[in-house]
Amino acid sequence: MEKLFQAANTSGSISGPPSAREYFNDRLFRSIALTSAFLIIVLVAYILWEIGREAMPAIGEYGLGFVTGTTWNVSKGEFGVLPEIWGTLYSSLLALLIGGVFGIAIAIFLTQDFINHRLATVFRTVIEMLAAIPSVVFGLWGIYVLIPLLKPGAEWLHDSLGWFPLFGTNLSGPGMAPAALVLAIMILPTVAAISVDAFRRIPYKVKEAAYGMGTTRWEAILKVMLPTASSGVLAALVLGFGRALGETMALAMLIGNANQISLSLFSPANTLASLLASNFPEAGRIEVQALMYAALVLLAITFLVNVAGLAVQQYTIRKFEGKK
Amino acid sequence: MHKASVLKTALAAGFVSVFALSSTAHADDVKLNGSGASFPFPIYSKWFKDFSKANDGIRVDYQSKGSGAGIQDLINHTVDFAASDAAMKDKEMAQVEEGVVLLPMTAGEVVIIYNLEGVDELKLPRAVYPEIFSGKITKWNDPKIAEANPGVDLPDETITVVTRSDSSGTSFVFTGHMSNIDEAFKESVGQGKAPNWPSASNFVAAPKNDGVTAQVQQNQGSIGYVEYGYAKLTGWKQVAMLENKSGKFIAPGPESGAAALASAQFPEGTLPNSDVPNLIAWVWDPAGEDAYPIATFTWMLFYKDQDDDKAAALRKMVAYGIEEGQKIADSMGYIPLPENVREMVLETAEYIQ
Amino acid sequence: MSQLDLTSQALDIRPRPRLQYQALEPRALKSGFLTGLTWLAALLAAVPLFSVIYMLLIQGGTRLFGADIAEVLTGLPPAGFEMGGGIGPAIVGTLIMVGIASAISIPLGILAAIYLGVLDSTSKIAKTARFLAKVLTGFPSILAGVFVYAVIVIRFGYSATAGGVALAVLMLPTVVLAAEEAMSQVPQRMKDAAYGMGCTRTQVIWKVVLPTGLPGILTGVMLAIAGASGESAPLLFTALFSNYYISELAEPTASLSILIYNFSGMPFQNQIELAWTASLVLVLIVLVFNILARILGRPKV
Amino acid sequence: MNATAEALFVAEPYQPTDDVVIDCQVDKIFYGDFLAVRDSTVPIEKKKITGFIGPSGCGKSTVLRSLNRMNDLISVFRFQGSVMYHGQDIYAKKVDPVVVRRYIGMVFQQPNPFSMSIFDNVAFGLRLNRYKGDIEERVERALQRAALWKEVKDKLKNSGLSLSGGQQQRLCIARAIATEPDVLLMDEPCSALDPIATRQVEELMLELKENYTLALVTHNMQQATRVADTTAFFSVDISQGGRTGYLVEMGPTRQVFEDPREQLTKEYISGEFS
Repeated sequence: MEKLFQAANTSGSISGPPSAREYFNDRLFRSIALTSAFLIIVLVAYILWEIGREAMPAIGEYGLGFVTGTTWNVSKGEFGVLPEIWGTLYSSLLALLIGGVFGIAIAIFLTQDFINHRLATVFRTVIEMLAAIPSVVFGLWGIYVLIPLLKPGAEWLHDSLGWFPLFGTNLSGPGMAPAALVLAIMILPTVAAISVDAFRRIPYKVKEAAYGMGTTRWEAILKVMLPTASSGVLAALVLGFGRALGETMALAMLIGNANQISLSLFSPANTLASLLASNFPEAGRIEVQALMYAALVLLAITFLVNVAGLAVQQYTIRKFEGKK
Repeated sequence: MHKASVLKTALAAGFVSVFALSSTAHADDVKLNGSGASFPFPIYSKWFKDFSKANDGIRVDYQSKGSGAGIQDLINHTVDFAASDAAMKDKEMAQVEEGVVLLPMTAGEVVIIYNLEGVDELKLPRAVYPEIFSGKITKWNDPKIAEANPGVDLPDETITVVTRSDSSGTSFVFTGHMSNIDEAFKESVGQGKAPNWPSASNFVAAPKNDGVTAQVQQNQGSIGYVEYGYAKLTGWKQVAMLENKSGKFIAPGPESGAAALASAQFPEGTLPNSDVPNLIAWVWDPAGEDAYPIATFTWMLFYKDQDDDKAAALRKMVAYGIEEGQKIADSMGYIPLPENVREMVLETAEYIQ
Repeated sequence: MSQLDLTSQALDIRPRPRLQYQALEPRALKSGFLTGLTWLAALLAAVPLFSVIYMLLIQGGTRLFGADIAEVLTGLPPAGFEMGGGIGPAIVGTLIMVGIASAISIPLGILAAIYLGVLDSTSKIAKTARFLAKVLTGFPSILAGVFVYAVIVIRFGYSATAGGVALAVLMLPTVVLAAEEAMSQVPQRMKDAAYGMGCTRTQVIWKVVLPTGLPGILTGVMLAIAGASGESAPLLFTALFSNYYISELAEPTASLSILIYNFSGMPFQNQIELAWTASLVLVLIVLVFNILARILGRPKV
Repeated sequence: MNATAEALFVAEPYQPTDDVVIDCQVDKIFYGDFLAVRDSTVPIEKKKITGFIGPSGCGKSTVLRSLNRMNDLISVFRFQGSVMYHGQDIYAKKVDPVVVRRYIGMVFQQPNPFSMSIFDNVAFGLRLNRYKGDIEERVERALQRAALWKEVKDKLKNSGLSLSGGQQQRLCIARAIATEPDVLLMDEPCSALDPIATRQVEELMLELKENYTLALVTHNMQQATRVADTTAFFSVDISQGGRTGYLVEMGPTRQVFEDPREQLTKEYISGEFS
């Protein structure tokens, strides 16, 4: 590149065109960034290829019956994951409902001046730390602390409101309720941490504008702050929900691992992820193929959930933030 | 600019430390890695720790993650030896070019534990417990149970049956025995590492022995099955006495276990298309007078031809397990191998070259 | 305020506005009620969180801060009936594998996030990569282990590196999505200022976008590290376990999460206690990472 | 609307008196398929202040930002015409906008200092261009020229964001002039400032005229009369099925304000429809 604007180097001008090295760095860095993004696509494609190849025989043999079947009988070679699909969705949705609401509530609590800044930072670090607690520990905590706590309440609810589908059966220890509650507690740190970031990124002048209009604290939060931070909060919910779908260890200990479909919060159930974790180590050749098929089903569910999440996100962004 | 450079130095430091570590290596000692069944994990890890202490040139590690995964590792050559409660199927043995040597290293019993207020002794006849575990009998005060336990006040409660949620060797042996003595059970649940337990609201499942024990301990009126060692070491008292083939109610223990194993006949001849003696034997329904009904061996799987220093180390390890290892078997809740079985194992171990 | 209508009447004949607090006014009531609800939600959420921490401290703390803290932190894992022993190799194994995973997933994740968030956020590649990253968040951890098993372990055997790679696969989506969110929130006017000064796009990123977005990026990195270090299922198929200190990266290694997985399933009191201690140590390690990252990432000025 | 029938109005070309640093001839500027600006020839004379005035949406900022290709950041931006700078058309294929922006500095409507110290903000351009000389001295001179030195000389380590609005804008000006750019573009620099700060920035512009060429967009006509040597008046043409900006008249400020050639300019100046 011959020296452009040579004449521009008038008397005092210090600026000059970027050096060849800077141009090289620029092109190099941008291509590295592009390849990294492309690598993610390659990685997911490779994972899908690896799992698909392994699951192909099972797909060929069971086809859609796999998704509607309800028995997982290794010796007879009958495999069906409908109960697990139901368990995954039901537990994750319950967890998202509870964990999401509490996560956002905590985010609001930490960022909208309910407590002083120093205390809020401590509380936030503790929350982020909790994301590290291994799910085995949550499982043990669930068995030894949560279930004994839930039992009396569950029995009372079952006896008095037995007719209501949500309390149809008696809690005999593990079941949907303890599993969903622990799952909610596990995704709480993820939802809260990212929502706190989203709230903290709202420019101060937006808060000033809201209070300037004479809003009460909560009109400001609900009508102005939450919508402005909506994309970040939604990203937090998507991440939290993703984590709930993929959770294995804690659920294997708390959900009761029974291939049943029931609305009752107290009946044992099963999820795809805990089915994988429980059966994989012992699985023989045919069962591995069926498990891989189950894995593909779980990925398909995550795929659909994210499509829905994206649509909701586009809707809120257009409605509240008006960009994109 | 200052902060961006901090980020760059952090990344560089990460890379440097990773590569520095990969350069240090010990040349001399032999490292043996094994994986597989979780049932013998406590005793194997004890043996290997003591064995490595005794022979500082050899380090042995074992990770329990399930017989199926152990067999898979052996086939994929990602380990030096494996362990399985269900030995190996002919199809699986064929997949190992180097040929396999299967040696029963220890044995154990599967016991039925329960949680009933004030019932310190529970006798379960042969006809009863398969029906409990297939969902036919659902009440504790069912006449069949009451008849075998006169004078015991059984509560009028549903039985919460706790089974294993993860597929395991323990389930394989437990359902194997019941399928042998009860045709109906064989049809409904069947034998397997992940049996098809009935999906009724009183059937729950939990992972691994500790999961089942925890559920039974937590829930009044529940019943479950775990390894004898587990019940013994956690000190759980309420263990059922089971009726054996000759009609006597036997409690689990080293003597009743050894009696069961004594009746095991090893098949003549060798493993399919190999000269290694076949040491796979099951005792689904031992006939012995005071034999405990549910007992089984568990096997270690070795490559028939292995590079020499590892082969020597493995033979030493097997010898240690047979001579020293059996002494602590009972204290850890396993059944010491009968004398005749020990000799056969030592002889067959020579095939590991 | 509601009965005061400022709009229609002429200024001088309007009633004098009552400025005092109107506690019973519907809007104030609603606001007060919601504030109470938030305090309740925060406390309700805090109860289980602190109960788990309390259980960790009671079960794990007694052993960790007991007589021989050195023995616990550096000793070798005990076998059956052995008393004492420690979790040394597991701590080293976890640190190494999380180190490897971070060395892979953080640079790759942030670079990809730069492309997604700043360089070309609406291109085909960007949209697909972002969407697939979201799908990857729901990826069950055991499958990351099985995937790395099929790709690496079958050829090279169990190793700490394979464990690191499996954790990297799990960390990547969180790093990418959190970093992208943080970077796309950097005010446009700051980027314009940098472009105005004649920065190339790379210089805009290194000199303005990364420094300004650093706190948000660090939150994402911290969450990823915290999540990965607690994973046990993937390590079962990649790093296996070892009762000794790791001497080379191509060798199986112990890890805190597998130690917890093994020991919590054993009938020996000593092992169960160590399982709780290992969980506490794991959480404390992540706390240290967290504080370090906060100090490193705090805007200097 | 009979827009297409009679020919579109095109301003009389302005005859520059001094030599021209940037000879900007805009035929058409599109955002996607929206015609934003048409037919605007605005030569920028050396060491003078050229003012751009006109109602909002008349494209004066778009034209200004085209002079240092800042609009390239908008993916759908398309420029037809030429901007000659030192005999070189900056929109030629092989011209790198980064180089253009190094020579032509810019100050934005919203003060946008970097989240760094005051010193680092001003030194940013020097370090970017790998200036080998004495940076402290250059920073001090830039801050003095930007009339900010006295207020910040003993708190250079503080964050640029901790200053007041007026101070921040002068910091951005100091940052821009630190590398002695050839031309300095200012896009409504005072719209976010109070009257006192506005006066300070205006006096600063008059001083900067000695060393630099300035182009200023403002919607404040008094400001144009106070500082601009030459003024270009833009207006909005709605006959093209949208709001398309175009140059109505350009000439010496006194002539444009006291005896404008075009009726449209007269009406705008007298404030009938501004």
